[in-house]
Amino acid sequence: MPSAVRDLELDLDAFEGPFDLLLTLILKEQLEPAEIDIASIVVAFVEHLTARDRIDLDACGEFLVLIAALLEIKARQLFPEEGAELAELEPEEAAEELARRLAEYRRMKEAASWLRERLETERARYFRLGPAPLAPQAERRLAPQDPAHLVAALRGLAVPPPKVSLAHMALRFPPVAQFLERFRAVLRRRSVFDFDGEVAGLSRVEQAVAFLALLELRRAGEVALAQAAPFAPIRVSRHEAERSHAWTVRSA
Amino acid sequence: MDRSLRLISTDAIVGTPIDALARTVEALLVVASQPLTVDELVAATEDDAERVETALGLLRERYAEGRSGIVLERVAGGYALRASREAAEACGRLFERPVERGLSQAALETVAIVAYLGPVSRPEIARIRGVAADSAVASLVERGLVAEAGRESGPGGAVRYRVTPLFERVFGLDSLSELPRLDDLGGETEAIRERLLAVAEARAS
Amino acid sequence: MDRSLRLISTDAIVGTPIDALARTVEALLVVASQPLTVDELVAATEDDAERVETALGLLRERYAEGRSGIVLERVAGGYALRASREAAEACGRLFERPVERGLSQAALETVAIVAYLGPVSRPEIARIRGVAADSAVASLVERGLVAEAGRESGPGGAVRYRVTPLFERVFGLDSLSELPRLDDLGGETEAIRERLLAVAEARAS
Repeated sequence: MPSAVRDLELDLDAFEGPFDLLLTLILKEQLEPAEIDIASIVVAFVEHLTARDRIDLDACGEFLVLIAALLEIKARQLFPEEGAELAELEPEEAAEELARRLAEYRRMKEAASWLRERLETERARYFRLGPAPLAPQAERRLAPQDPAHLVAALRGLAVPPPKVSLAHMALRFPPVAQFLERFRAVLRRRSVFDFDGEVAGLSRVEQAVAFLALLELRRAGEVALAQAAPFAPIRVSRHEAERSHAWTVRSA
Repeated sequence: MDRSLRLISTDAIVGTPIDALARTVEALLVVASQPLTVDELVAATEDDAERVETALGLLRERYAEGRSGIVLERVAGGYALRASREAAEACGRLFERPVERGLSQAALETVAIVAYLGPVSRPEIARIRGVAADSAVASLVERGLVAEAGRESGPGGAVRYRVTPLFERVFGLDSLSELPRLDDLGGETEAIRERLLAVAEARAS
Repeated sequence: MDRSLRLISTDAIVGTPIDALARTVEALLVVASQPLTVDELVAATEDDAERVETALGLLRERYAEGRSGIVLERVAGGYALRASREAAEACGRLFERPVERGLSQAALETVAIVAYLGPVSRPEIARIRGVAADSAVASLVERGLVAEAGRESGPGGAVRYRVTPLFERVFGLDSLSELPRLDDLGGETEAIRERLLAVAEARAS
């Protein structure tokens, strides 16, 4: 069945095509939500609606849900730290703040169109960019210097190089697979564990590899991750729709 | 006012007739790469501000639009020479205009924000425009219309940007105070609100 | 010669009086950052070469040394505006840079090598420092602390460098014999050179 919303044709700076393709590309992370001008999508939809005789309530509802989701994705990406800030406001305050920003943006758009006109009226303004052809060269003058600095520079060049340390050659990276198995084992016993607690006491290199393993598990959809705030403990939980097919080690 | 008396006495001290000073000022203007302020002219000529202003007055008459192909203008807080408007077509055949390739809408909105609210950081610009400002800011910096101006206070503060003297020159502004007041630009906002209200009323009836 | 006749007839074809053409030419010259050739002026004005030469003649009279602070100069590549000699001192003050306090580490090492081991070639400086010396040497030459001093013997020998009287002045030395002694590095030039090269080789291996 054709949908008034998903087939909505868009012509934006960053995207041209139907709305559902735009959503797909954003969800597949092939398009930056930050680059999408959401107001234009709303305008396109409203124009689409007014072109018809009666209001399609189903389409409006679907549109509201989708555009709200898109707005949330974009807002989270644009203002990661500000989400919390706005969330603390009362709804009226948040609405007020939003209106204030919209008004400010509207004024800046006006200022931009004034600048565009000005650029047009000042078309005939030609002036030199860069130095004049026969301008004098700027003279670089040096303050008086101490000859002892010359001595220090030469002595520096005469110092034999230190013995090269080979300590880092001994650095061994444990295989990622080792941590994959370890985390899976923990999750068989408990549905949730705390990453920081689990890797406490390990070396920094081991912790780094453990973190890579965690990201691999997340990518495969085996676990869900939650973190209340930056640098807060990372909670790892068994993913509800745990994939039954066994994970095979592709990297590591 | 003892202006004539003062002029004579200053002359006697400095020893340079005003037309010789005017020649020195025009020489400085023809080699400078940026508009020169009265202070800079005073420092370079080692003369006094009042006499430099007098010399500039003489030169503005000589290098006036319509009278000369070289025009002396007050711009970006200083004085600079440019080509007369009459010669714009010939200039267009030989030189690129400073902002030859049209500025995109994103770039214009961004430079407007920097001009009115600067110094501002990229996150602030993004907050107002509702889209990431990175590429718009980068292109403005590359064109020389916008430059870095320190960082926001606090450790790791974001870089802030302001418009450059080139911005003022390209747009023919003596200073940013010549930008129109934002209140005066709000007309369309009102119109949009009224249109929305009209639509709502039509639906209700 | 039917010069006056020709001038009139050309005027009639092109339709621009010669003084208007001269204004356009001076406008082009004030925008240019390179000398402009007659060909370029002809292309930009869409006028003919003879009339452009005539206009340039008028401008050379108007913008002549002694009469104007802006001087029209014929240079190798064409025509360009410059500051009058009368204004040279004021221009010097305009372009004066603040005094630099010190030299970068690269410059200091390079000038030290040239002072103690000179004349030395760039390849030898590079061997001792373990990095290419081109930009360090070029900047020292530009500052006038180091100058060319012939070539190494043999065909295709590299250019060698020595320090200049300006170097001695900046470092407060009456002559190079006043350089502090480096007895811990061997004292004599040859000994110091061998010591430095030996260390450089150890560093490279």
